[in-house]
Amino acid sequence: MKGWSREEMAQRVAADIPDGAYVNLGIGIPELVAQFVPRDREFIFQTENGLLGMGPSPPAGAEDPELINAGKKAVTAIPGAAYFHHADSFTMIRGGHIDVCVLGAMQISARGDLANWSTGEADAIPAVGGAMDLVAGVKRILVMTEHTTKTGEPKIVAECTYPLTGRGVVDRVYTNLAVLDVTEEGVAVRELAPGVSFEEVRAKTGAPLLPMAQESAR
Amino acid sequence: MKGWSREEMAQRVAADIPDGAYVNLGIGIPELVAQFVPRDREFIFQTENGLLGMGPSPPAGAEDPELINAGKKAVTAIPGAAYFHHADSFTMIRGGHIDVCVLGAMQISARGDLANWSTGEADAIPAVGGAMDLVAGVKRILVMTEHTTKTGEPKIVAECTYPLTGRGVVDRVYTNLAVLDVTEEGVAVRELAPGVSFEEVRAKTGAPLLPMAQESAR
Amino acid sequence: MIDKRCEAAAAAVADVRDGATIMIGGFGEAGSPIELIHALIDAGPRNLTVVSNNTGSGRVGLAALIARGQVRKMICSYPRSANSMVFPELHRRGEIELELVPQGTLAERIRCGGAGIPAFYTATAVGTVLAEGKESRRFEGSEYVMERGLRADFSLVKADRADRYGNLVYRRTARNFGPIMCTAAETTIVQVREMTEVGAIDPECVVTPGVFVDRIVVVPEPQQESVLVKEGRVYP
Amino acid sequence: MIDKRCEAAAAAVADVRDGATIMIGGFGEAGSPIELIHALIDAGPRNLTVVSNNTGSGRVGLAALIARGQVRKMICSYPRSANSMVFPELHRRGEIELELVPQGTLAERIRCGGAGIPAFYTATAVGTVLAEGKESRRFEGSEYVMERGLRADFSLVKADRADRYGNLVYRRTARNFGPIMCTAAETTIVQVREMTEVGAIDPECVVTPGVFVDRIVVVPEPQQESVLVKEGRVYP
Repeated sequence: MKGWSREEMAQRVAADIPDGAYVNLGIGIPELVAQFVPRDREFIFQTENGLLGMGPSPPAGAEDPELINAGKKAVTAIPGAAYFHHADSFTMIRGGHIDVCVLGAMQISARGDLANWSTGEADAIPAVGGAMDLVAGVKRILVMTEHTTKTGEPKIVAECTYPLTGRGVVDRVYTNLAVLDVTEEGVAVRELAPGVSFEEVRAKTGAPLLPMAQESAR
Repeated sequence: MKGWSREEMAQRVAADIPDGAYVNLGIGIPELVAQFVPRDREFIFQTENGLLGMGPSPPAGAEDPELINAGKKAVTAIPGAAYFHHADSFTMIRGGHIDVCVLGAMQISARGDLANWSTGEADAIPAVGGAMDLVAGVKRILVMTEHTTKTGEPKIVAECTYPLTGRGVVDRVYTNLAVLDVTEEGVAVRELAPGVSFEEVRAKTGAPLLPMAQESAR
Repeated sequence: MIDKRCEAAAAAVADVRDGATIMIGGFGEAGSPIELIHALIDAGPRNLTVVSNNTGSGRVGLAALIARGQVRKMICSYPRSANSMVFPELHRRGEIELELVPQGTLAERIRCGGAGIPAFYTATAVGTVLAEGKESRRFEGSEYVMERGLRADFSLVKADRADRYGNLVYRRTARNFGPIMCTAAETTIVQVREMTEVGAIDPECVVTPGVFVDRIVVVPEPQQESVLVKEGRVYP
Repeated sequence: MIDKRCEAAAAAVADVRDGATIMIGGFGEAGSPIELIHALIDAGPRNLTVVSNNTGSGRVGLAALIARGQVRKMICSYPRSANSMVFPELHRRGEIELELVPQGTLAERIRCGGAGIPAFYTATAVGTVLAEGKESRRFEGSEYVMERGLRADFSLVKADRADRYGNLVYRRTARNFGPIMCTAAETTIVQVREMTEVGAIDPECVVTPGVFVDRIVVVPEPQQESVLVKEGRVYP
């Protein structure tokens, strides 16, 4: 099959996260990353609603409505976990103590602007949650998303048209087609998914791509 | 004996503190207040180094160097006490959650300015501790002090000459001679110690006193 | 003797007046003081400003308070969710105001309100529509926006256990906004699952010291919002 | 596997460089990480800026670090006490700088440094010499001064127990500045009385979550400053 599945994307993201990292996973696709922690590494997952050391979903029937993640789904706590209140939780986030945050995206600009919280439509009810705090405070922001929208529009664009979550905050983007870095010079393809050509990625990207470095093509 | 002893002053202060009050006692003479809690009342003592529910000194030999008050003396914790860190402690103080603070004074001005932390002398090592936070944040500031200095100078003055701890912060002053309120109109004598005349208090006070109301003379 | 226990939720919220600002704990249903909210619906004050992370779900709890038209304005970070219809509908009709605040900024505004800090600076929301109209300022070359401390007339919070002094412990991620909201209101009202003897809570483990709590209501078996929603319940 | 334990205090402080800013926990001797301070004396970095509530007593611990001339500047609220001679003497001779900060403002500056907040406003010190030269501003008719968040290169903190993740619990009033200093440094080094198994600390009672801790040194029987002072001990 051409390109990466969501699970393969999650695995690719997990492979880039160093041992011992403190990680916050956004609601939705990013949650898959927790299933692909490499065997020789330990990640500590933080959820902004007050838990460090979040574990996997509990078995059916063992859900506790008072033990949930930021997406309000039932989770578990690992041995060595800690509970804390919201101000302490965002001390971790805003204060730069979380190493990696993996988020979904509606749009990413060539300069690393991220739009992932609102379509900006007049009748939409805006809801931001902790997204703006995460992109402002977490050391490294990874975005995990399909390369294009359901209607085939590029998500990586010259300028975001949706309301921003943060300016110049994205470090790396993992799509079904490629891994791309936001660099000072522009968007750089670091890796192509199996069967995907640089030209295809370029065609489906709304921002100029830097020429692909020899060593990162494989 | 003419005037009040320190113990009587402490008793007089304690009598003015309502049941259920959260109270912070300054280092020194104010600490005596804890010995005179009226039988039918319960005060909760806070010490800014991280304890709510401070109890009396431990018996000799039972001191714990990790259970101390703001004056760094050994204390105890009552059942129902709570320990917390310094930022949380000053959330209580700065946030207006402590009802009463009893402090010593070097000078009190007619407008309720307090000077109690520094002589301002060039070679003195200034040390402020939590005094400025307490006067800025605690709801009611009571001062407990001898009416005059050791050399007979008034401590209640028109303007403080020592560096201020806070402006317009003092509510009531308890001296060995009288109880005085800082009011919008000026300093008012509320009560005279046994054998002490209004004229004597006036003579030993460096600020004008309001005429004594009939009902408070006794 | 200090004893902050109230006999009933109705008595605990009886002095909430029209136009009051109320902080309501909870992240989704976790930590939502549903019995206190229902008592507030029964008490009937209107024109309220409510500070809460979400806007409730179904037609119970916070969503029911909003549905009854008692809330003029919501200050929150995430006003919609799977079963949240009441707020979006009223908001589209222009019948309820929304002040949208990033979650961490909301938490810090509440904490600062409780800590006597009138304003602070944060990098959160810089360069976004949520910073529009706000004062900004550079420190060490980076841009920040100024945010204001937030206080309320009342906080309604759910905790797990209390003693008569008001010392509180919470349960798991139901802690969320509770401890900071306890600090930021003139009057803090807490519902707990059980009262414990003074001294039963380890002083090293007290999460909210009693100084921040005014009234305690015991609700031994609190209702669960998601169950009520699933059953299609409507309050009152 | 995450394991933040260091074999020895010497190794834990070995990369502290000249000119570093160091936060040192403790209120008087309670919570003062005396073994880590002695390791810092042995390591010998100079020109340090030290943030600590006091300046130590006798000629051990923090007072010894100052006596050795390793500290250029102290940021503290209460630089003198009964047995504190070293700092006052050096300060009178103009050999050490002092930034005097009200205790609550010091605590909040540290907390804000750890929480990504570059500045905040407080009423503390308004109208006093400690507000001179500081920006002031009115909010709702009252005057406040602006204070800046405070960060350090290293924090040295004493706690009671830790697990390998760095989760910490403290003991009684030795907690004081420890938890906030853990959040405000690039590298946080903690001495604890004992290591516990992961899971042995109740997750509801963790005071400092492990994310704030980098290195842990076990000192099963820490020395007590007041005893050393009484014995007239001098370090090294």
